[in-house]
Amino acid sequence: MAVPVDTVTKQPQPPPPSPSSLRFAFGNVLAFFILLLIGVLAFSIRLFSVIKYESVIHEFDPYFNYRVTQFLTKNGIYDFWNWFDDRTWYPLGRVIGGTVYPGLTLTAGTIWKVLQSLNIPLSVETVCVFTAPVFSAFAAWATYLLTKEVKGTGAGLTAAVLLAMVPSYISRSVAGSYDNEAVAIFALIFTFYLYIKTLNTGSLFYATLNSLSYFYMVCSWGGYTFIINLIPMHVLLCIVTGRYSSRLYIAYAPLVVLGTLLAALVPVVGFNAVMTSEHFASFLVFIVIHVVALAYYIKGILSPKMFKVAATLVVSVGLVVCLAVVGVLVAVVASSPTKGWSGRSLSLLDPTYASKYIPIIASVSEHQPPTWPSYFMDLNVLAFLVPAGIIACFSPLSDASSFVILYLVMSVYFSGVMVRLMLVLAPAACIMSGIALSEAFEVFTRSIKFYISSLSEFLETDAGDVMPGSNGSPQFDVLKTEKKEDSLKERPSRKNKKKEKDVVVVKEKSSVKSKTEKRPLVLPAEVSFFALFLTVLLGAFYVVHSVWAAAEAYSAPSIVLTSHSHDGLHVFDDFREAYAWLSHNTEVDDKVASWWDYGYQTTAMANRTVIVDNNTWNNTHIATVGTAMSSPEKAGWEIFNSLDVKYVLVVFGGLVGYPSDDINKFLWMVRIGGGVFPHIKEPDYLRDGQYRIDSQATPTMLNSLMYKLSYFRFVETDGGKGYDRVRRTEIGKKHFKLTHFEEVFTTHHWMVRIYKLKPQKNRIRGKTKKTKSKTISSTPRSGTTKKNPWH
Amino acid sequence: MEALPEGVDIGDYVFAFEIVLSDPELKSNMQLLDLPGKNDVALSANHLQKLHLSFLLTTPLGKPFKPHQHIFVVENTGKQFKITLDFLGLVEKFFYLSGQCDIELTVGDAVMENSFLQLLGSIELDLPKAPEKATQPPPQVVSPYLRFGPKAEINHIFRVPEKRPPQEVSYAFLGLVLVPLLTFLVGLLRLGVNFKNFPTSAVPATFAILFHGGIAAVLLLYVLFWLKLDLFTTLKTLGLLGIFLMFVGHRTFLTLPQQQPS
Amino acid sequence: MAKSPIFILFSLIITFTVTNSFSIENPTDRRILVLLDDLALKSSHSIFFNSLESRGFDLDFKLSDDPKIALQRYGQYLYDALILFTPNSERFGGNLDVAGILEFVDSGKDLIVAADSSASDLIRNVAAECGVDFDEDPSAMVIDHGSYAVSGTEGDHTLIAADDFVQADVLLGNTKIEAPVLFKGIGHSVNPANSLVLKVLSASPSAYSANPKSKLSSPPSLSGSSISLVSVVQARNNARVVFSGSLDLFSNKFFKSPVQKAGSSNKYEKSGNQQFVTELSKWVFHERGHLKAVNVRHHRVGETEEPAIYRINDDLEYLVEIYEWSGSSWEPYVANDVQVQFYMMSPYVLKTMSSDKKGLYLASFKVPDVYGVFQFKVEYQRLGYTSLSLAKQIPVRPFRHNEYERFIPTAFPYYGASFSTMAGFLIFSFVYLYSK
Amino acid sequence: MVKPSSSAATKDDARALIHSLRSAYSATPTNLKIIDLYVVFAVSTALIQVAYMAIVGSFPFNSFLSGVLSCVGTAVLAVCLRIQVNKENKEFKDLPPERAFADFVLCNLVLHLVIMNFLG
Repeated sequence: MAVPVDTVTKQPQPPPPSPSSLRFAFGNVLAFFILLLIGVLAFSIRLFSVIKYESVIHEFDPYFNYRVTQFLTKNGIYDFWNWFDDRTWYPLGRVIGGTVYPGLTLTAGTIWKVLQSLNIPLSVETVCVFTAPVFSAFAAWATYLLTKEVKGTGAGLTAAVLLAMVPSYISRSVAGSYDNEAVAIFALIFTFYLYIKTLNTGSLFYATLNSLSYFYMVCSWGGYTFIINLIPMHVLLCIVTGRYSSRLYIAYAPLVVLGTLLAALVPVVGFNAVMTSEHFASFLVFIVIHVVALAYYIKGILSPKMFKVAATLVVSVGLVVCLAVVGVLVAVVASSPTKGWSGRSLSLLDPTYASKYIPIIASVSEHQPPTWPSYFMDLNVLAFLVPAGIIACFSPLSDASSFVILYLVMSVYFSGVMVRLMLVLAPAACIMSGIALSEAFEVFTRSIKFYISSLSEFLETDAGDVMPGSNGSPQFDVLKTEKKEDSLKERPSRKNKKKEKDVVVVKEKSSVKSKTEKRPLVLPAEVSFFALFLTVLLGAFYVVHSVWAAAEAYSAPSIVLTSHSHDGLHVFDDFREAYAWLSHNTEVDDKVASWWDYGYQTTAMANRTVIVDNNTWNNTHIATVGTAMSSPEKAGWEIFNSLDVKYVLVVFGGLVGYPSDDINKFLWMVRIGGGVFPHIKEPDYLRDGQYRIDSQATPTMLNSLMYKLSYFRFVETDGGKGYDRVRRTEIGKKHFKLTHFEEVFTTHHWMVRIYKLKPQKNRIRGKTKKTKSKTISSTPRSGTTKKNPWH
Repeated sequence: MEALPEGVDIGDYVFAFEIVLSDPELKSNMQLLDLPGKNDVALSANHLQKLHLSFLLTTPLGKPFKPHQHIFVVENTGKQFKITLDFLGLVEKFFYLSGQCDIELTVGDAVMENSFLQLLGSIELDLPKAPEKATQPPPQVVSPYLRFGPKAEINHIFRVPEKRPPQEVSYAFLGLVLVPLLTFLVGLLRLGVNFKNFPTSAVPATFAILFHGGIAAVLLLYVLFWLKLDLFTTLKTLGLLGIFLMFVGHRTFLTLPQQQPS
Repeated sequence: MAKSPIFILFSLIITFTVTNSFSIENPTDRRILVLLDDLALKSSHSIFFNSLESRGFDLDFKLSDDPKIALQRYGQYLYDALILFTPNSERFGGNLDVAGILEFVDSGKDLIVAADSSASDLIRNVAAECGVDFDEDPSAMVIDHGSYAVSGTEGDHTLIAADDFVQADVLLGNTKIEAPVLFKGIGHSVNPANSLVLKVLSASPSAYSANPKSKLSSPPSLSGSSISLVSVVQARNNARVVFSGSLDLFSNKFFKSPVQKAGSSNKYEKSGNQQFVTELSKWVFHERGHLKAVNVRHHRVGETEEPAIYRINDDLEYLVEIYEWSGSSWEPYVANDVQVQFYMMSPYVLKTMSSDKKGLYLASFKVPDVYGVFQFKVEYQRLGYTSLSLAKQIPVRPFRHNEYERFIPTAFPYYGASFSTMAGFLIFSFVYLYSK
Repeated sequence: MVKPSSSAATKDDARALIHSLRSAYSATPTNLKIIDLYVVFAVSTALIQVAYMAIVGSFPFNSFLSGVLSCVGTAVLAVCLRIQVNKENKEFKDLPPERAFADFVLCNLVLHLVIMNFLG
């Protein structure tokens, strides 16, 4: 089978002639500096949010992570591990240590500790803000390593630079978005790299590293199941396609054992690592690979005819074993309620699952399937380069390249299910595009070289010193270096597999064919130049788009909002205003109820106890809050009062036109509430199927607590019209009083409104109406007619 | 009428009383009852029937007399001299509650000395099922004495721990688990292992010993970790041992004679 | 391990709500404002007033239309209690109105309202706000041909000898009221579902409320024992109010007059009014039935200091001391029905506390094996007593990672296996390297 | 030692197979035999534990896991070592056995650390 091109470079080999070895060293140094630049690029392109806004933690989950990190830095790891948080999910509380993926927190905490020990006084918040950019630089380097394993240095560099700028990754890792994905993507790529590395070298050392980095991935993100399913699939693929090698065994078997053990160490995963179906695939393949390995071994030591006999037996035995195991697994799976799959992973397999069964999952925007424009928005030109990359991977098809292809295919599918998983697709796309681009450059440059072969030496040498001075766009640097790298790489490979050379060339030629129009191996120079120019143009376009995305689209920290209007820039800082009010004007153990989106922020910024938060682990509890919000005022008051709630916080965008406010989320509250408490019925809130809050709205809607809390005193803002700027309509019910709630605070732009629950009445009124007039009715009253049914 | 007390300045009241329970199809059953007698009537009616009650009250001189108070109490409810109870109209006000109703008659006036409250009898009503939107009957009145009473005690039921097997089994298997180790040793002997390969010269030998001593030390450290140490001290020590081990191991492997049993 | 400061913070947070009428130390009222329709009442009801003064209250008599009536000055209430003997006045002098009176009550002050037939809207509204509904027919009186008070003169049976008292010593004193209470006035009804209002003196089953003068055209709106003659209200803040349908109930005339109930042969020299009214006034002015809870504390069994957080399956003790105000001092409150709940959305443990007859109540139980933020709740509401409601928040955490059971005999084979593999590895590494 | 011996097939085939297997195996060098013995030791230990679990139920599940997985891990790593030091295996010409053994030791140490941590 074809040994991947690159292993050649690290094998001890006869010293090549001095000029080439010079270039060789020079190339490595150059590659190193380019990588450095890529790192800087990846880091700096994510700083727009800090420059344009401020160094602040972004939207929702990051605030929780930030709070946890603070706790960690204050109380140490063991207390963090055993942290029972009674500030959230009142009165249930939450065992943070056991329900959180600690990777991110531990990473940031460690960085902070190291900096402290170096007497670099950075606040925890600063560290948290800049964790994501730093790790995206690491991710770029990991991509370089991975792609290098697959297709060589040139492809590696290209892929790295692409990943450094890919918008979909930027969207999750700008400075301040302190979320699991920030480190998880690095861990993901690095794990894959180590897997490939082990696969190529077959050394236990890398296998160990591999399982360790898998451990880090498990610590960081629930997406680790992607790894533990993808790698077995690849192993299976290799076995089925007859590419089994003992290196495959070494790459896989230790990973499963060590990886499972290590994963079980993470509290949040625990026994799930062996109990839930997401992991069964790996065990199955584990058994299969042993059977196969045994078969190969026996084949090795037996004479062919004897092997025939053995094969039948071994295979039969193996089949029996497999069937037995499959039976066991099926039994286990069938016995477990949700067939052993957690809701999120089920919604991966069956895209309609979530919307059908789990409104909470469906209610999160990032769990919706993506739209086509979002692919172009997040991947841009990569989307077109990927097919070329796939083709390039098929020539020649090595274990590594087959793995990358598999990775791409799977991630494409998953990203089609959830927008969020576009994040997993991005690296694959970058790798593919990197391969494609570098292949293209290789072909073009080689053809140019051959065309002016007489000048080739000169060109290469002075390209070296033209290089550093050349124009600033790192992308362009790389493009230039491509030809060097590739041309350099040609020599050694040509040198030591002479016999293979022609094959390689033919293969490349085929790939060239598939990309460009049918031509012999060497393209005419002008075509090459033109194509080269076009490709550079493509790259430039990508750079422009990425920078724009980083600067405009993805750097808004949703906690502070800005809007440009004719009279300049408006800043809406209502959220922090409200949270500051809470933290200064309420008792320290008061309970604040809001829809779960704002739970994390309330606990982190206002330091008050909340009923539900963004970690939506208890559907019933959320449904209770949803029911309270969708009930009439009195019922809502009773529900909140039973939960010891003192304050209710609603987000209202109607005044300034902030679209993602509670009224727009209200239907989800109704659905989730109705899912558990059937007396809440969605149709009651819809006027013939459509959601409206104007005069056509249903009485249930107009009397719901959420409506009242949102629109209380709203008419006073615009002189009796009550025009909602989000819904673009006049509200249905303008003048009403609150009997059980009193408004205590409303932020400057009315975006956050805080209400206090009134205490229970001191006296219980009698039945008699207050008789203002002197006329005293002697007609029997409702109460007394109960007593004499004759009137 | 012995119920009437003696010395009435107005005289005896002649008293005639009847209850008629009539069905819609006008076949009615009438009961006369002599009032002070203890013969309570027990009737049963459904919502289609009517109940006629009437009584005549006269002075000894035979003049009819109309007292100030004459109240039928049906579930303490008042009613007229001569009355027709149309249950059809009443189901609403009875809140569709079927069951036993007492019929009481109160007759009183300032000039009467023998004002009385008399149980006439009971009537068994069966009324139709309550429709959805019927007004709910008033909450059952809890007497204040009960309302303020103590509540029933509640005790939490704890999870039962998993049942443990007898310890003998565990110990037996502990022994059993150690058997393969012995067999392993025996097997090694039967394979005729020997330490010919052990470095003979002093320096490599010490390194070799140090190397394996290092491994043993690490494993011992693990055991201690399991027994009492916490993770961080373990990792620190492990780091030191690891460095030592790497160095020694390197030297060992350098000096290790290549064994090529071909 | 260092305790997390958050938990320490929580241990300090204690929701401790004992609503006392005035000062914790001396809940008995002192200064009482008496509003009268005319000053004649002052003499005609002198016995009642004297008894109050003799008990150390200082009364301040004012005519209901006195323009200088003022309950509070500079936001401070001038009086601890208010007696309204103004059945007929439609409005008060000064700035006192219904809202003012209700505010007075809501700030924990006490109130005695005596209505009469043709009670004014003012009185009716005050009553209705407190859950007492007087008969709306202005001319209606309570008539009872069954149990009227036998007397020579009047013939319309509106003077009632009522003896259907509520059975509660805390309200009416320990000595049973033998003689019936004379009552002449308007009846009222209370909503049985209303847990704050209580009928102290109710009419007999044969009573009904109507206009004695006119013929009874329509059935009376109130009849039978659902008629209440005298009711008391204890608001949620333990302010106490007495509503009487009869002003004469308090009068010297009724206090002194002998009473005989119709149909019953035994005659009493003196009606029960004086005893009834006196005892009731003791209650309404917090000379009786006022509880306070102090020294609420809890700790693990065998420890003394209060932990910031409990662990599941801990054994704990909860202690509270309860005292009753005797009018002059705090006496230990002795009862066997004080209950504590360990509460999270629903009571997980509800236990009757054992008491050492000196006011100290103790309950000890095992923390449920459910973690969360629990509350110690004592909701003590007894007939006539001020309600105690104590709530104290305490989180309950699961086991720490190192609190689980270790070295389980069941797992010995597994331990053995792990160590044997380690040993095997050591041996193997040695043998493998050096065997030739 | 090798599975087929326990399988039901036509007698003579099986016998011939076993015989040839024996002969083939006897050719393997001692150090590989040591490894095989080691593997057998680990696997049998694992099997005994599984049997025990089947009897008494999986109560201290973490202990069970670590017990069994330590054996399985040991076996797997040993197999990896065997593959790497096997002279017949052409793929690892460039990997010196010392390096292989060092990796093996490292991997084992990591494995046992995790085991100890998880044993409970």
